[in-house]
Amino acid sequence: MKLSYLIVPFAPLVGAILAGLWGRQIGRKGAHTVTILGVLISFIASCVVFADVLAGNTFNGPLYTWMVSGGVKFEVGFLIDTLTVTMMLVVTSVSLMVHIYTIGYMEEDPGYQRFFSYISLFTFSMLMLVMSNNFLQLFFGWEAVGLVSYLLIGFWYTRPTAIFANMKAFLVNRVGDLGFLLGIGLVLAYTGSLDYKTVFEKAPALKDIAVAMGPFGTPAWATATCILLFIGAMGKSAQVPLHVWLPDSMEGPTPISALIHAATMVTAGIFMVSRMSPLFEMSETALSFVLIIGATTALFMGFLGIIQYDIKRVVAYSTLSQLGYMTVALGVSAYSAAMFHLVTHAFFKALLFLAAGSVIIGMHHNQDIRYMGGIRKYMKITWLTSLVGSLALIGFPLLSGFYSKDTIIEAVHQSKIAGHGYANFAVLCGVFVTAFYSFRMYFLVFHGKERYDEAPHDEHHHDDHGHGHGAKPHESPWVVTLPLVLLAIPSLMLGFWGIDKVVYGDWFKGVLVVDSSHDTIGALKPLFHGPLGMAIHGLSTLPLALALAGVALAYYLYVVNPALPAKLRRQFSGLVKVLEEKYYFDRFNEFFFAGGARKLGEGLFRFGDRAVIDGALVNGSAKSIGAVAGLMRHLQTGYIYHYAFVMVAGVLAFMTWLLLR
Amino acid sequence: MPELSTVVFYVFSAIMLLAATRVISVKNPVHAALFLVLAFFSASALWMLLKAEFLAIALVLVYVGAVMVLFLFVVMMLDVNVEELRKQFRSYLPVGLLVGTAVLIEMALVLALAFGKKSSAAGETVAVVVDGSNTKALGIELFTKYIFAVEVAGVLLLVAIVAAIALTLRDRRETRYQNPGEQVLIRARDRVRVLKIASEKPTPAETPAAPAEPAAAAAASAAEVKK
Amino acid sequence: MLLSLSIWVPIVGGLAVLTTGNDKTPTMTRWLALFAAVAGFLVTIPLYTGFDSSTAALQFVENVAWIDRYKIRYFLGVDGISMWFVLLNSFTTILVVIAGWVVIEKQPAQYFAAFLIMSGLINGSFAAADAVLFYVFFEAMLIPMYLIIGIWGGPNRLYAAIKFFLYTLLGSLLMLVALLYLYNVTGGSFTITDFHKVPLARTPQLLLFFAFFMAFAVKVPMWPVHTWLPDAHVEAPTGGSVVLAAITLKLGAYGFLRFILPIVPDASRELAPFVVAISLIAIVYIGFVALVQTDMKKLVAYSSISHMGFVTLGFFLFVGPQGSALGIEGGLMQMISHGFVSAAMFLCIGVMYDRLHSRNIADYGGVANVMPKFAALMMLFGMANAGLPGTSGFIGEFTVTLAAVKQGMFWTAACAGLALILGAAYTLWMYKRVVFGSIGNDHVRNDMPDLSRREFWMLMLVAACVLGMGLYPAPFTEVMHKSVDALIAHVAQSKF
Amino acid sequence: MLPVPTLNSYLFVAAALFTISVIGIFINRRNVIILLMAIELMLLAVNLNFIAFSSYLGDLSGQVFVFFILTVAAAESAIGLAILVVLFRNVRSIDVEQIGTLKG
Repeated sequence: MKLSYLIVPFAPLVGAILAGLWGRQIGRKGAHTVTILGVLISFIASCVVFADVLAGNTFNGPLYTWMVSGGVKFEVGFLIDTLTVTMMLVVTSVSLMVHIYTIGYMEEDPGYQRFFSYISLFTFSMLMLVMSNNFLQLFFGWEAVGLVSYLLIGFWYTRPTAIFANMKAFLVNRVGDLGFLLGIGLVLAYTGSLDYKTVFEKAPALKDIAVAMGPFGTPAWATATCILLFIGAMGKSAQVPLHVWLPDSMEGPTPISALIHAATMVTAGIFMVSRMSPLFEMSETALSFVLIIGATTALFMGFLGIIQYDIKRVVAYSTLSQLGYMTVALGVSAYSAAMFHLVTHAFFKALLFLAAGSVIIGMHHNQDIRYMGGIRKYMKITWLTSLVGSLALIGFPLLSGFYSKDTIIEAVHQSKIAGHGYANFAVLCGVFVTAFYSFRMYFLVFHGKERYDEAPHDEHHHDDHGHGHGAKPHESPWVVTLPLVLLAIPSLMLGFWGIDKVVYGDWFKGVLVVDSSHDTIGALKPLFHGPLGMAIHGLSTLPLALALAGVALAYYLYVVNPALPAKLRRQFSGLVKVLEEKYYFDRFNEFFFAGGARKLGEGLFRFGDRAVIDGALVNGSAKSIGAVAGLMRHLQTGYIYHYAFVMVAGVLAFMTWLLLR
Repeated sequence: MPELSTVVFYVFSAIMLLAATRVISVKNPVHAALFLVLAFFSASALWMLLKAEFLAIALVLVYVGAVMVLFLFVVMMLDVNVEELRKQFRSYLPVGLLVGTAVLIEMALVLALAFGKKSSAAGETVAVVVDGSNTKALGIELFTKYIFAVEVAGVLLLVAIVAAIALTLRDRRETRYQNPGEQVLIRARDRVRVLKIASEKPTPAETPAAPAEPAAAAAASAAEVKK
Repeated sequence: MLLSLSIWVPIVGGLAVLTTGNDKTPTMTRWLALFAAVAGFLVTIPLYTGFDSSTAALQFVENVAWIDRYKIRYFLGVDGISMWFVLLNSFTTILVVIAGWVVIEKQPAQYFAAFLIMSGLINGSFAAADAVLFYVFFEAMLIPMYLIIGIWGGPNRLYAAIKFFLYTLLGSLLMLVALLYLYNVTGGSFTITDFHKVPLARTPQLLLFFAFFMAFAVKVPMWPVHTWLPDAHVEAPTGGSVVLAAITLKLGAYGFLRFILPIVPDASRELAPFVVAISLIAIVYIGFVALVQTDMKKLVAYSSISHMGFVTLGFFLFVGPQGSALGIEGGLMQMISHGFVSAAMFLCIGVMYDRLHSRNIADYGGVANVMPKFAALMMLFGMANAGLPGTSGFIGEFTVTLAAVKQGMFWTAACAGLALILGAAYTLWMYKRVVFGSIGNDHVRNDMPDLSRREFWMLMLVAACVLGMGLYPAPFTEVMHKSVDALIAHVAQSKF
Repeated sequence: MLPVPTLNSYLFVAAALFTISVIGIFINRRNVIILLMAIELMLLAVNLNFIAFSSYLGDLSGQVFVFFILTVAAAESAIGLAILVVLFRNVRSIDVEQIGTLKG
């Protein structure tokens, strides 16, 4: 155990505690200083650990024994290897950027200290999650990030939409967590341990044991476990049908949308599946399941991005879609590609979110892209960095997104497991859709006519309607733009620099296990001729063509002929309605699950508790005793001669019996 | 010539039954109580015949001497309108007689037919329970075998005494009395309160307010003294 | 000696408070009560520090004749199963005294005395190793609780008090019959460990099982004999709710481990599916019912029932003759944790009730705006109630669910796991309606100052326990192992 | 010639006494004092039976019972009379018909 391992998670925790408990005493400046310092220390320590791991020093050991029960040792401990250290770097660096950015973004908010405390606490939780060497701590981090996400989505707790969204996020995540918990239960039941190492060692011998699961028959242990674990990942990484919370989570302040709901927390599911690759490799059924869910998310969530007007929601749907890509990569066993996309995505999506936040500041907290346009003149840095982010997102050659995303698409192409055809179609379509909605937003925001002075109450999209006096946009302060620039750098270069090392190199060797029967990355390896070669090759492939087509379409619709989209919208109003209702997932959930639970609860309470148990059984027995007593009371007249008469009658009866005996 | 004891039995039985009849039939409750005393006396004589001397004497001393006198006291103390209570006396009589006759006949039948046959041998003579004093034997029995029951009976009597007193004790609210305990405990500040009353000011605006306060304070202190 | 102290110090303290207490000068009374409560807690601490966790036998034993004629003994002793509850109870008493500090204006001396005496009696029932002694303490405890609900309760207190009393009495009378039967079977002994050893045929075991089960299931309370709890909680004063939820419910669950499992192991094994089924009903059914409550106290009361479902579930996870140590320890941990969490929840509701005199969720809204400190603490407790890892509420639910999967009862675990969702749903929904949002009405705006120092430290004390236990539960389970293992080994043997 | 009294004779006397008191209860149904007296007479009849049996069967327990019955009867009449006094104080009557307050 090295001290630096401890410093990484606990420095942000200290910052969070200081800012949270003594926020009033240390003031705004104090709060951001301690938390940024904490994360900075953590970042530096992560770099140190990174260098250490590069030198070949990995670590796997307990910190302390949390509990021992029934012969099972529950421990809290760290596993430091290349996968962990990658995540540590991503988390701490993005978190550091977001911390700095927040100084500018939350400047006027009364809950300043609280906010810093939360995001530092989040950093701690996320680090505990990724550094864990066992399922217990993984679950601990898993729920802790969920808690902070809950707190942060509801940060503006007076907004009804925010507190609805945070509850929804927590509950939907809990549904996933139930699966996750049961998965952990199956792991424990058969391996008798929660330690990754032990579990992975014992797993091959156990994988085909049938697990009795009632209506679900008797699946193999590996399949059941992996699917259950993946259900947890579906909740956290917002995969269909547990994705519904992510768009609503945009009610939170933008910095956390960048940090939690784009870069780090939502990728916890991807990380977890990668971490469990030795298990997932044992079950093709589970992998197919992963693949199909991922492909569905990648494509269909992308469609939703097309019709959104809220700048943050567009980015949110693009996040959903990209998470789908990562999941697809997991499904085809391209774990390293998934992790690589996770990393690049973390940077460029954080960049996009922070840029969106910068736009929102510049537009005086207006988030509707219909009332933006042409602001590249006013916000140069934001504009350029956004462009970088968008290009990275659509997979423009040489940018980071290109390398990670193209590898995924190629890997899907190579895959042979069930559902690969559908996935292949979905990811290719997704490229076009991604390019279209990304640049739709880009053009609407930064190009075209300046619409920032239009009346915000205008519901329909009419360019020449209403002329309110919106203030001119302005560039954000340096604390906001600095992180943008710092994030733009990896968005530009990380792919080029990392593709051969991370995906095709030995970086994850021994950490991510791939079964040779479906080793898609291995199949791609001979085709890979260095990053530059890949970029040149990329110029002639279908994905780039699709991406460029998407950009071109967006350009035509939103710059050249801006009246057309409204017309199209009317023409395809049925389709648009389905998209606007997000495929009716929310309606269904609200009606069936939320409403159903309330109805059921009401029914059980009124009928079960009130009527049957309390009414019939408890008060019923009391009442029947009362009724019997009421009857009996008529015998108790209080007149002695009545009693005497009864007594005499009794005596007479008794004596008669004696005589006749 | 019959034995003396036989005669005594018949005489006292007759007296007892007659007295009992009078108890339930006389108008005046005082007379009823006195007849009750007579009935108890005769019963005690019968008990003597049965060689239960201790109980016979106890019946006279304790029961007649104390309980019956209590009856008399109560009857004489209460100003009962007897006429009112005896209004429907005659109308109740047939039912009573009917029931009584039925009981008597049945009892007689039981005694004559069912009971008499079986215990003919045992019922002929008074068996000698103990040699010597009946009182001594009863005492030994009571204070050894039945000691627990005797104690319970004692407690019962105690409870009866307490209950009777508690029931009849009258808390007369109109009588004045002192509670020395409270008198000792009282302190000066509970009784007397020194109020600071602002001296009258010449300004007319404040005059209505000024007297209001002392008046209230005085009322308060008066209430306290009363308590 | 220690156990006697832990029983009699609070009782004597309570009597002292009762006799010296004067309603006109409550300050003295309060300090005296606090002193007695703290002293009562201090004498229990050596129970933990001096505990020998390497043996399953009873420790700190005191065994003298009490009523010799019937071989009833004053026999005290704790093992790893009961030890924590003595401490928990004494600790809770301190909380209760602090919670009622200035709030109780009506006859404070009698109020504090009732709690102190009850604390001693509860300690007695956890420590008793003689069945009659247990029974006496177990029943005597009802009296102060009855008075607390009946005197200091809400408007409908008499109904609630009588319901509470009759419900619990109904169950425990059957237990008395069972104890007398066992007295005869053992050939004249009331010692509980003798009961454990006596062989019993199937029919008597089943009958005994139901007799004990009635007594303890009502106390736990298990579905469907739970309806006294919401009513009692709603009407009880804050302190009453705290003790009721934190401690007295535990007595029922404790009875399962001390009486039912070891005395009638074969019946327990045979009827385990039945207990598991009604535990699951409690968890799920009550979870749904809690969701729709409009009264905060009722909501938390129902959530208590749901949480206690995990306890009974954990106890009865049998596969063949073998019980689950994980499940039993999980159940015990759930009991301890629930002691903290439910106490905290009721204290929180009490804090709000003291300000607005309403328990209706609809009367609140946006409390976070005026009481930020309170909102933060209540968030912590709410999360603990929803079983968030890192808080104590997580351990029990986690281990019991794992134990169920481990025992091959996958669907049992899945149903129990629904509590993960339901618990979060009702807690957070209440939290959302009460604490979040914009200020609901003028009463909230004007009449709700943030926590006073007393309230703040009181809640911080519990918060420390909730977090401490959640982050490092090992010391809690350490002392249980031997006793739980011995229990499981004992239950695995047939008594026929 | 008078027959020598046997156990049966005593039982007959007691039965007659008991019958008289039963009749007394019926015909004096409104006067509490006489009711109490009738009850005393009933008890006396019972006692007579006890003592007769005790003597003729040679068992002292009967007399012990009588002793206790006397005790109980004394207590009963003391409390009964006390209640009577309180009653009279409150309603100025000892009429049973008037005592109906406890009837719900």
